[in-house]
Amino acid sequence: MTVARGVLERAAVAASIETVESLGAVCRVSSSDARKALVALRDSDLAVGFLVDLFGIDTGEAVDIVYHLRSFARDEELVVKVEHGYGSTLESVWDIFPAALMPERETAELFGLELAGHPNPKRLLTTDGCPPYLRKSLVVRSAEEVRDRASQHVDATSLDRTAGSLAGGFAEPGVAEPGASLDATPIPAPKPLPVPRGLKRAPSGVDIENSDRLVLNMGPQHPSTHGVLRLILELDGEEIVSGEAVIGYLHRGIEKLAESRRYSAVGTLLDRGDYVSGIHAELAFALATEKIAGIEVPRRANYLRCLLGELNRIASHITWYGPMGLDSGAMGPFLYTFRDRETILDILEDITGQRMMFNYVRPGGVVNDITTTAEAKIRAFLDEFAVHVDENDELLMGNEIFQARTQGIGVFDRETALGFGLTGACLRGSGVDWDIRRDRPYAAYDELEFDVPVAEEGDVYARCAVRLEEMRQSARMIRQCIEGLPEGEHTAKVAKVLRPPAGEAYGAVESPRGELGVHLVSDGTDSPYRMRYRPPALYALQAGEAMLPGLLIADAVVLMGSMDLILGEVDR
Amino acid sequence: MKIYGSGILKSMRIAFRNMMREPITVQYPHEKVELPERARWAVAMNYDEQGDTKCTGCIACERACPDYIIKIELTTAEDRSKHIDHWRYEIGACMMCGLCVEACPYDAILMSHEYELARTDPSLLSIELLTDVPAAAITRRTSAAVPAMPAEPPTAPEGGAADA
Amino acid sequence: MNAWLIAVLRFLAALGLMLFNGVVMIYMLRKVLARLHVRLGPMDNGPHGMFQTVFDVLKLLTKEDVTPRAVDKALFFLAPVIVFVPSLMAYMVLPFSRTWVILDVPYGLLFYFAVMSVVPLGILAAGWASNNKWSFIGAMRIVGQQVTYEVPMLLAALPVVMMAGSMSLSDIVRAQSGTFLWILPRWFAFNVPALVLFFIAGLIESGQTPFDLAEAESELVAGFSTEYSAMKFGLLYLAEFSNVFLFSALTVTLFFGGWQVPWVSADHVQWVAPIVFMVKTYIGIFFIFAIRGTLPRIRVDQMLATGWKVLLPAALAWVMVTGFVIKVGQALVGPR
Amino acid sequence: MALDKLTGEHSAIFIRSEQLFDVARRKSLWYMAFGIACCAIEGLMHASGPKFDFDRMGVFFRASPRQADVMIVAGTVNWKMASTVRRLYDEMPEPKWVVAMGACACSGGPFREYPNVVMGVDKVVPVDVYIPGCPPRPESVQYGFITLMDKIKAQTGERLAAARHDGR
Repeated sequence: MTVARGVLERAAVAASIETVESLGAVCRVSSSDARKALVALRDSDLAVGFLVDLFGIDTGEAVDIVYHLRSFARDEELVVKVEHGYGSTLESVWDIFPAALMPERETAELFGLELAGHPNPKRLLTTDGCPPYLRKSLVVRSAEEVRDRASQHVDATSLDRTAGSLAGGFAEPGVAEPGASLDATPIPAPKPLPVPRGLKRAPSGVDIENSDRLVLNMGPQHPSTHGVLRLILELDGEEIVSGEAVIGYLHRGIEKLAESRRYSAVGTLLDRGDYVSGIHAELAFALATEKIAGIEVPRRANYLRCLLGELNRIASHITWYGPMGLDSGAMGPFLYTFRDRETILDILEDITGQRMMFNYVRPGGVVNDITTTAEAKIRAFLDEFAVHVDENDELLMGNEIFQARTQGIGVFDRETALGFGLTGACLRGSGVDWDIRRDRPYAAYDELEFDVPVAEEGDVYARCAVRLEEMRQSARMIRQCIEGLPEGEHTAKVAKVLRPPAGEAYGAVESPRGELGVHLVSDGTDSPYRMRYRPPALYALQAGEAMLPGLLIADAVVLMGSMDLILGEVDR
Repeated sequence: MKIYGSGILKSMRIAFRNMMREPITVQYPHEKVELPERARWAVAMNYDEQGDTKCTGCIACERACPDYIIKIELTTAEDRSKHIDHWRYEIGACMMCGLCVEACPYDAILMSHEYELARTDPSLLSIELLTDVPAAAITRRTSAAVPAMPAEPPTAPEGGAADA
Repeated sequence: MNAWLIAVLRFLAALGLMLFNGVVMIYMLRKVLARLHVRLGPMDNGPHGMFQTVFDVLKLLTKEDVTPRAVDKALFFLAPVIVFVPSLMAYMVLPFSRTWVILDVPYGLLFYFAVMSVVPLGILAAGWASNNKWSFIGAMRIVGQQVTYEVPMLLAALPVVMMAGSMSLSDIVRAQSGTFLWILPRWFAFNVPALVLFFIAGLIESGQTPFDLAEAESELVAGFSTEYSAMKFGLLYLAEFSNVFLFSALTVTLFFGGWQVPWVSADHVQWVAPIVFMVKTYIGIFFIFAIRGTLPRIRVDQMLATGWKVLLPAALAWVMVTGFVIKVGQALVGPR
Repeated sequence: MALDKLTGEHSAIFIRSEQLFDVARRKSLWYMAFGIACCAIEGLMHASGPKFDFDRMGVFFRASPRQADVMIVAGTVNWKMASTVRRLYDEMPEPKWVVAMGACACSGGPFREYPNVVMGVDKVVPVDVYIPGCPPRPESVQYGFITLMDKIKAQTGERLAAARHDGR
């Protein structure tokens, strides 16, 4: 904290710094000094080279833009808050932290700010004409309104076919035109990071009628975009000249709706955010709530959280591995691994009650204790899985065709991976040894033994190899959890309608896709004031987008597959 | 030395090995998977031995539901006994999270194992579980016998932080 | 009997066989893939789902035949026919037994290659006429695929021609009768490199995994057939399976003794010969489908590299080696 | 005139052949692989996976809408997505059916408070079968398809009855 103060003083930035227990050092700087402060913090000996998250909080009078930074070198967290008036201009920091590219667009549109200095300052999640949803003044539909389905009249034939198109956007005067090159608005950056070629020019700016190139629209309905991702590719032959990811086809306001849910019910929304690994999202929220409310979680509950989390991690990695096989054209891996996933879902249903939307981890512990039948099923599964995982390894990873398809494709070096805010297996595939389970232990992970697989190459194959090894490690942890499950309560005593004191906290877990964080602001009522969901898949997506130029269509499919995108999480 | 193509042959071997394994398919309409006890599907009414509803009309479930899918319409008589006119359940929007069952202090509703819910008529997306029945008296509480269910009435622990 | 009537009957026999094969093979594909993937496959419609494909065809017959506004109408209608007819013609030269061959031409192998090289033209037409970017990319890939497989495939078949001394498929089958080294059947399959090269080139030709680039589902939605619906799509689909059958039948003819049963004189198997031929062909199809259900797809540039940098030189080299061995053999033991 | 009575759209022969073809339509429902959200994992991936195996019932996936009979809307439709859903529906050839899978597609589900979410996909395309559940089990989806098959059968029955009535 004192270091941060010194750095900011040297850069002549006026800042007030306080330490929030569950968050780290919080610096508040003025909006004119924000870029200077961030550059200073990045290049100083504090070396905060990693933007964890960027989001806004509507305080009622203004919008606080929060830059959550991390220094891997000093293992420190730092939060920079900048106040912006409604409708004011948010100056882009993407040239300082490329990870800010998409979160900035999202924050600007959802809080009704203007975006300056951004290479692609368009709406990200919503269509033109949508109000800034995350403003506190905008209220969601009331109970009466949602019960009355008939009230919403839509003439299906008159649907605007261009809704969701890229025309328009933030076309206010003074802001760069959509697709305008970055060079038009030069921003002095002291240490430029490697700028990916694709960012210079977005394909939506290409004049299709008069171009020699083919502009291909991949998605939102496409067999291998894993949901409703839309990629606009500018092609020269089959080679991608530039590519742009368009998202928001699944934007359903999880962050907004959480503000009107009780603390015990927010988990139901988070389950549907990252819908293949619901336990992790629930856990991140529970951790944040427990930090604010100061709840001590029983040991057995921690073990159960780990157990279910790791089961869920295998299930989630399977939904990556199978479709990864499909993307590369192999049908077998998909069906062989889904056999295992069925077993896992069976176990999860036995313990939690549902196959995918568990609503199981709550602030204070877990809802139900483990059943005896589930225990037997887990043991049987582990024996079976040990055989299957080796088979799967050989089936795809050992296959020369798959190797030829994936090795050397979509390489992120260490710098780029950190710059784009990659976390999880994508980051470890690029040689950064960082795992929240080990480096910021939560639940019972400090008592479990496991290895963190790391690969140096940074290509698609490396990411696949890391994930496969993670499955083995998860199986190892599940065995430890089930053997060493301590006696005791499965939940702490928590009020039925939880009202944590006013405060702010950040809870992060290592979800199968990376660092899944929940930044929670409480105001003392029974529902959160603001809940920010840090989506690791969004950061993976923008990194993947930047990697598109120079690849072939087939590579693009494999690259996006290897980033393990879940669009529910990307769009929220 | 690794011969190019050996990986491909190994893949084929694994495929054929799997071919020898028994299919795990459950032929659904003809045979069904047994659901675990905790499985949560459509909300159903729990009745006591006489076949009367246990619902007292306390609307704890209606308030606990995050989706506003439960709507209980009550009329209160002069002797403060309640009469349930409609117990509306909008099955088409239910996410089967079980929060209503957790909230119910009288064990009056449960998550059934009924998952064959498909219907062709949109008006059936909203159904009534109870129509025009007298509500159970508050004195007949059965929750003490079911330790898994939280025992307090929903209005009791308002306020207070986690330590309450 | 009237020669014209015979010709028409023979043509109808080929057509019937082709349609029958298509229906059976689609059912077989679904069953084989299901068993490979620890599932059951079609079960409900008919005993073990046997009528499944029949229902599929009936349904496709009655679907709305969508012609998008922007397509090149003439080509859009013609393309399925251009794809369908060559594979029907290629059926004519297959020797099902010593006498059961619709058109016994002395250059049967050449006829096969000549006819089958028209198929990619039809697919190109389909992709171009659809006016759809996915179809177009699929069609472009088919062209690349054709220049990749044609030459290596011909060259890989050349050792067989040299060993049999004829280009007539019937002669090639006849040349594979008897045994050598006392027990082994005199199949050209023991010329292993030729078989492998021919098989790989054939997979490219019939567009099967790992070379199913033209309709790569995960990349190009449905490739060249994206805009086709109803029976036009049915024809394209049927032609694809018919090409697989043809390729498998040709492999059997060239390398596995055709309709002959090993160690049994050809005179004794006259009546079961067509059945033997079909069984052998379907075993080949089974392996092609097993590969389809397991292997990933190769990338388009890697396929071109495989064709030109691996298959072509290897096939050329093997032609020379085989020629040399045959010459040496003739010098040592004298001509057969 | 007489010929028209024999083979016209309301003739018994026409309806009889329709009935025959309806068996085929019922038994070969190819769906379009069009997953939007969570339901896609259960309804498309698991249902066609090894344990539940949609292929058994002749339900098979095609990637192109031109070759599909059924559209399973598996997930939340918001206003950005709505036009795409409508467009894909228009691209499918007749006869076509729509299955709204899950609470979100039926009525907006847990997210219907949010103004950006369409309260039920039936506001955008006509829906034949609604499958409640969040997400429904793969069996629920298979039961939904059985319901759809019954509906197709009933539709033809109605037309046949109408034709008989006309003929009289």
